Amino acid sequence: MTHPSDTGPAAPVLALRDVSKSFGAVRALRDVSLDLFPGEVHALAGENGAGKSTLIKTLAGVHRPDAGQVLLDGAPVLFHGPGDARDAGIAVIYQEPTLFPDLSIAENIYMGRQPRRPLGRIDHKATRTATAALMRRLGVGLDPDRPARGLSIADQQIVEIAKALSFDARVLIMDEPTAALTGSEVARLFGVVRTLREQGAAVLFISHRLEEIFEICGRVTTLRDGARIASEPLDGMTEDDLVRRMVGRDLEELYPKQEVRPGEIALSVRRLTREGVFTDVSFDVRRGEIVGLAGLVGAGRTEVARAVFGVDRRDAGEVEIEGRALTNGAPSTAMAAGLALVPEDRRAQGLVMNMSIERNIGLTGLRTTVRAGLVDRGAERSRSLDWAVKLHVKYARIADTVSTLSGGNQQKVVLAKWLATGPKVLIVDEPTRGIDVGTKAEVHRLLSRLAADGVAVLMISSDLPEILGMADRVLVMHEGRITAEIPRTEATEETVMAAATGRAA
Amino acid sequence: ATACGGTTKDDVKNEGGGRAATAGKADPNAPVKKGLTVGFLPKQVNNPYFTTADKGGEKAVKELGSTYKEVGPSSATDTAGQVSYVNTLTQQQVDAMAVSAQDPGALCTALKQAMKNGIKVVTYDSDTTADCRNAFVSQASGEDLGRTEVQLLAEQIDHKGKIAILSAAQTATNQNAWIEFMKDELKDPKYKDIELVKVAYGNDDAQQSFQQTQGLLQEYPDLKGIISPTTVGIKAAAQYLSGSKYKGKVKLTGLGTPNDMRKYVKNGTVEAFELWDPAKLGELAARTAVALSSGQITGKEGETFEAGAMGEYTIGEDGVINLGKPTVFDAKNIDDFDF
Amino acid sequence: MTVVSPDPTPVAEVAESSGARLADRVFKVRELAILLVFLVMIAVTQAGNSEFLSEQGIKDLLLNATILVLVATGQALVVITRNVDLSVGSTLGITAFAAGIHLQGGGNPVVAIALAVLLGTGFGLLNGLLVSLGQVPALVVTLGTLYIIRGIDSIWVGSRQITAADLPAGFVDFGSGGISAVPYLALIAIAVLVATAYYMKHFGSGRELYALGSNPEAARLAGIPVRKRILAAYTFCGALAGLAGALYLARFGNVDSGTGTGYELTVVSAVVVGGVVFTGGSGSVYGAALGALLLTSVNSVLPALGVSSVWVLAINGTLLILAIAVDRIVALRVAAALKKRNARHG
Amino acid sequence: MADSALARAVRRSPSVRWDTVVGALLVVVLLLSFTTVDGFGNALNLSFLIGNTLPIALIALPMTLLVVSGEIDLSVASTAGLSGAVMGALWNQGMAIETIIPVCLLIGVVCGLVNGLLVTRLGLPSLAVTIGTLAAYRGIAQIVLGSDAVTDFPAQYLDFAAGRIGDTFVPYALLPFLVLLAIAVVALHATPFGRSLFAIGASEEAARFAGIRVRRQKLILFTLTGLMASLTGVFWALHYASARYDNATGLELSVVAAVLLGGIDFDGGKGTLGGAVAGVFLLGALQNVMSLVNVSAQSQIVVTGVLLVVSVLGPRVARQISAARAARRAAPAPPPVPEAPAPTP
Ligand SMILES: Nc1ncnc2c1ncn2[C@@H]1O[C@H](COP(=O)(O)OP(=O)(O)OP(=O)(O)O)[C@@H](O)[C@H]1O
Ligand SMILES: Nc1ncnc2c1ncn2[C@@H]1O[C@H](COP(=O)(O)OP(=O)(O)OP(=O)(O)O)[C@@H](O)[C@H]1O
Ligand SMILES: [Mg+2]
Ligand SMILES: [Mg+2]
Repeated sequence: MTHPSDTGPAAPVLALRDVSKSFGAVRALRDVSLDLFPGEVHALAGENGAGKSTLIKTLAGVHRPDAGQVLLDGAPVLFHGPGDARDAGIAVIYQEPTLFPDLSIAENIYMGRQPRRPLGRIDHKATRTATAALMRRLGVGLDPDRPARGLSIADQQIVEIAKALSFDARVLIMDEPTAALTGSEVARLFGVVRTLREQGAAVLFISHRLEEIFEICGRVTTLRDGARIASEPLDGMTEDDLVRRMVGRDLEELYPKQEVRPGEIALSVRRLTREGVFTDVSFDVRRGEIVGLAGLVGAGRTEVARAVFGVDRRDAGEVEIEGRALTNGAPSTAMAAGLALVPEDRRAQGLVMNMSIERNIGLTGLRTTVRAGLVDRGAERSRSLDWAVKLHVKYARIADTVSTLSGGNQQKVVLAKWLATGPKVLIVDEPTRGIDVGTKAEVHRLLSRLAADGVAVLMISSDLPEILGMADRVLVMHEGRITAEIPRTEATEETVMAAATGRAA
Repeated sequence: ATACGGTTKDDVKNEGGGRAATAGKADPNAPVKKGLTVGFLPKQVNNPYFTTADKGGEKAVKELGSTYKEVGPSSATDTAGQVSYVNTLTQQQVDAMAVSAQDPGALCTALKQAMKNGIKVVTYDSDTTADCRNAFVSQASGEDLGRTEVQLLAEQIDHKGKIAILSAAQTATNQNAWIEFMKDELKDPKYKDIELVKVAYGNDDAQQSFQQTQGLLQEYPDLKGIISPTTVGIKAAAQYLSGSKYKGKVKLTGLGTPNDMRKYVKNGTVEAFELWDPAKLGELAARTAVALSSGQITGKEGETFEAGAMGEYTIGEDGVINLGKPTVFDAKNIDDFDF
Repeated sequence: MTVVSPDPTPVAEVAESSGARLADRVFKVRELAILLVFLVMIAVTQAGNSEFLSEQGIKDLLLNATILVLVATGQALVVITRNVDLSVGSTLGITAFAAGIHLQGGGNPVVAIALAVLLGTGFGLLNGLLVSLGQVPALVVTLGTLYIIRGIDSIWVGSRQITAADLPAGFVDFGSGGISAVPYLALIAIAVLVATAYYMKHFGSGRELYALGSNPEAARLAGIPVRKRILAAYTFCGALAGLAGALYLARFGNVDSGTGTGYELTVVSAVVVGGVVFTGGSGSVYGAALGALLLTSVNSVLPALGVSSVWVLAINGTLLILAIAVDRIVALRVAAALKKRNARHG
Repeated sequence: MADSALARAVRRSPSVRWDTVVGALLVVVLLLSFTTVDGFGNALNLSFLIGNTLPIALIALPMTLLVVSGEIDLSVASTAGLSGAVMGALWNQGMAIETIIPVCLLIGVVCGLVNGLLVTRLGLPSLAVTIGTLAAYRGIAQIVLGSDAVTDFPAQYLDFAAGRIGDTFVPYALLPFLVLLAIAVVALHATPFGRSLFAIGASEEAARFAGIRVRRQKLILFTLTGLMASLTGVFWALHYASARYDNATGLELSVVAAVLLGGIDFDGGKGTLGGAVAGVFLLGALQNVMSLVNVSAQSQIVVTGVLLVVSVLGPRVARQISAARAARRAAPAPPPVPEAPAPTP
């Protein structure tokens, strides 16, 4: 379902002219130009660190360009801050959710522009009603009065989308809005986007899921190393064409699955329960096996992983690694037993944002890179460098703080940090969220190779093709229970989705 | 030696206590030396009471042809700060220092170091242990103060009823000494109808003294009188009483300055209270310091010296010099004083 | 919480009632808990000493709390923005003296109060400018201004002091007078408190203070003028400290260079006991005021019960810890109950 | 929750670190004072200066670690006071000093443990908890010792705490301090324990996900802080030959000010012990010098305040200037070459 869009004679609502932006020594954007026309959905594609988010932040008034101009309705403008851009009718969904954890969802959405009553007082009731309406439009049941704290990544993303929609903006900019979403929510979002396009809004859309770009967008601009490669209609392009523009070479196989004969049981989970969250979860993962854990957002997959690793206490049940029972609520013993967990929220859980790349990777090795009780700095550095290079992390210096990395590269650092522990059992929660196609293939190859080397892998992913492409076996969760176990040969989108929505037996 | 084989209090006692810090021989007729530097170190600079006292000291030092200087911490509980000011004065090689000690023990090491360097040390207002200074100028004998305050209050309440004491900090040495004398005075049969119900502590803080007064009155609604032997305490208590229903009904006396208390005497909250003249205290401290430096006295009991217009003073036991009896202020005489 | 329904019928309505109401109540309960502790304490004291709640007793309780309530209200605003103002004690001291000097010279009480508020506003503005423009840690900056203002105060005041005799009689009477058991000063504090609370709940800029305390980066991206708001919070806090200074003068009739020393810890305790979280974004000024009332009342309760003043400090500290611990345990319990209720299964 | 990664990145200084600046400032102050201030350079004065600064320095050691891990302990001065009071009370009862000192240290451990348990088990904010125990411990000290002032400790102990080696400027007590300092430096900057503290301070959740035993580490830290505070209390009582319940009152603010001056970030996750100790001695030396040149106590307060404000504003301004300069330089520069070699799969 691709849409030829009307790049007709209309003037661009928003445009960039030869914009450059540097962070210290890093040149994130170099002479980039871009036109956004009313009534089009425009894709922005590029590898991790190509400069997509930087471009968006420049449009949104977060960054001021070092050189070049932002044009609004053909006239140069200078946004002094995000507020200016908002007032000009530009709504933005940033790559990382930007919610106020202490405030209700309704307040989060309308902060700074609440409906007013006489004397400038806020109309709390109208705010709530409007939020409920937005939630209906997106087809989700989030309570407008619930505080944002504790929302899952996916729910946070949905609130962000609702916030952007509430503007009725002329320009809607979305930086990887779908990275944490599953199929049905994505479908719903696209429905809304199409309506907006029909109404004449301009939409700028970023995603590393190429099929989504082809589904919803009319034109695409590709960035590589901060420079624009091309701006062209998507009609007639293939995924390979797009990848070539992004990476400058051909796409490697996305799911390089190696066949491995599973060995003995490495991870065994028995009747694991956390009240109100998940119940009676039992499964095994064998050495050399990749087990996929699928389910809708909120099915409780992440919670199971957290309880297995021990960051959450379990209310009942047992977890064993190679026959050794793990203490309840003790990640350190789980690590010592050879378990690793790549968490889903890289910014809060995966990384210490203001520490260097080197130290972040080193964090999991504090117990191993030790000589005479002291940290062996040489060993730490070589371990970190080693893994940063293996995972193609794009950085200026290994001693830079991770917060200066692009989203995808941060994700790679999280992977590096855990792979460096040489785990026996690896749990990855949304391992490729926000990672570009090239690297995604790389991560998949890596997981495959690890499995071949005898590591047991449990892969949680909302990207169904990824599960189908990589897993030897698929476990499906629905409302806190495992509802199906499907062998690779029988796993299809239909069978998995049926179990995930509770339709199948 | 003790059972557990360590060093105990008894061991230290057996070593023999300290001796008075006096040496050399006094020459009562020695000329008054000029061009000395005398450093004043009050408990707290910025404290009106000490400022008045030190002004008195300054006047006397200048009159005697020497140089005056004042240093000191800005907080009355900063003992470490006061110690380092002793060190500072030692480094600056003053000839004598007059110190009002925040703590009887804490300054000792530093003061001894000063005396070793030939500096004469006089304490005033608040003493240290006797071997850490040459002489102590006492504002009034504790006995006088304690007893007269009880007498003052007893008259106001017709020798009948419950009374309480509002003191400063629980650790204030001079306060505690006075309170002991008050209790002793109360043993006299003529006070048999007076009952001392409580000693409260306001820590020389306006707000705390305020609330302690409130508490006293709530706990003992039939309280007849309060003695507050501290200028901060009496002021706060007076302010509370004057704004409450107890004004004029509950008598208040103690130690206060005329300027602080003028209003409460005039509006009938307070009948009479007492105090020594802090300026005189400072002056005597200064004159003692100069006399020590001039060699007229050494700090031994029985030595005498001439303190200018203040007359002749004799050194008492443990090197203590008494300023004299306190003045009682009431509606009749209060306007004659300004400090 | 997310229910992804396969059919597009609305589902939002369902969740509206239960979770929302309960969550709403929880927030109120938090302040109720403090109020409860307070009431129990007062009741016990009254049982032990019938004088405690006499007209004079109530008046004293309210008067004691007034000044702390005012300063805590301002502080709460600052803490909600994830900052702190440690200089309030120094500001209170210097503004009280300024008002006193004016009155001593035969000035008008209203002008004196205005002067104190103005001076406080100035220092608040200074703090706000340093924190928001410099974007530096508030703790360090305001610890710095704590020292600076205190230093300036002591240099300026020296050993001078303002005593009740220097002040117009009307002013001092105003400080201790009132309408039966309700002192005038308490009326001022209550008016300020209610107005501030209303503003914080019902005005956009008030909500924005919560937002930027909750997540400063998100606040910037939402177009909230972060610096302006922080500046406003500090200025308001300074103004209230100034007002409190003037009222202090009226209440105690006595100011010297040490007035207000160490007050910052009391204020911070009151705010924390009142449930305003130090990491910003949550809590209310009512909570802070209740915390202030609780703290000052403890100081009246213990003497009224005849507890020896030797014990007061230890009991005070223990009560403070107890108050925050109980508050925390209640919050945890309620959160657990909420979680069970909201469980998606069954 | 998620603090602004951007703001943090901006705040981070790429060139000159603040602790170096404080160290340099200390050296400058010392050099200037040696040459221009009468009475500063002699051994006696220096030994006094060091002796009077030691209590702050002693507590600053664990406080730095605590602040790096994102917590704070305001009850340290009260713990010191309590252990001094207990020391006085037991001494008055005739117990041997050799027994008393370990008992006092044990009390410090208990005080720290109570703080730690309240913070880690109940999840209470440490600022609030320790404001509470600040009052509680001081109150207990008052109950224990009342209004007594105990001064008659054995001479050899007093001499050790207040004396100096021969006629040098080195107080005896400096030597154990240096040993403790060395231990603390190694612990914070070279052991896995210290590393984990930085991670905990910067992001507790991420630290927990990295298998760091956050609560245990914090409990250890609070306990250590209590221990050091009581050690300081014992030292204080002996150094000033006076055990009173109000010993060391207000010391917590001095410690916090010095640690902040040393560039320890109260958001946690940043700072060096060198900076903290330099901050402590910078304040101590300045105070000494200012007294010697007759700067009044009031003006000294202002100087301390200004120094604190400058300590946070200074690096910020410097950074902005250097950032502006870097931007001007970077604009025409050629594309950067990453330090790491091009990755090979
Ligand atoms: N605040 C910053 N400070 C320093 N460098 C930065 C900063 N923000 C971005 N960069 C750098 O700019 C480059 C572009 O980053 P950007 O976030 O725009 O990439 P992206 O295309 O969005 O990547 P991704 O797909 O991974 O999200 C990266 O090299 C990144 O490290
Ligand atoms: N830290 C948290 N605190 C409170 N509730 C949480 C937290 N994380 C998740 N939840 C809630 O728990 C439920 C289960 O979420 P979880 O993340 O386990 O689901 P999932 O199947 O992993 O889905 P996804 O990861 O795709 O969002 C969600 O409704 C979410 O709102
Ligand atoms: Mg990006
Ligand atoms: Mg998940």
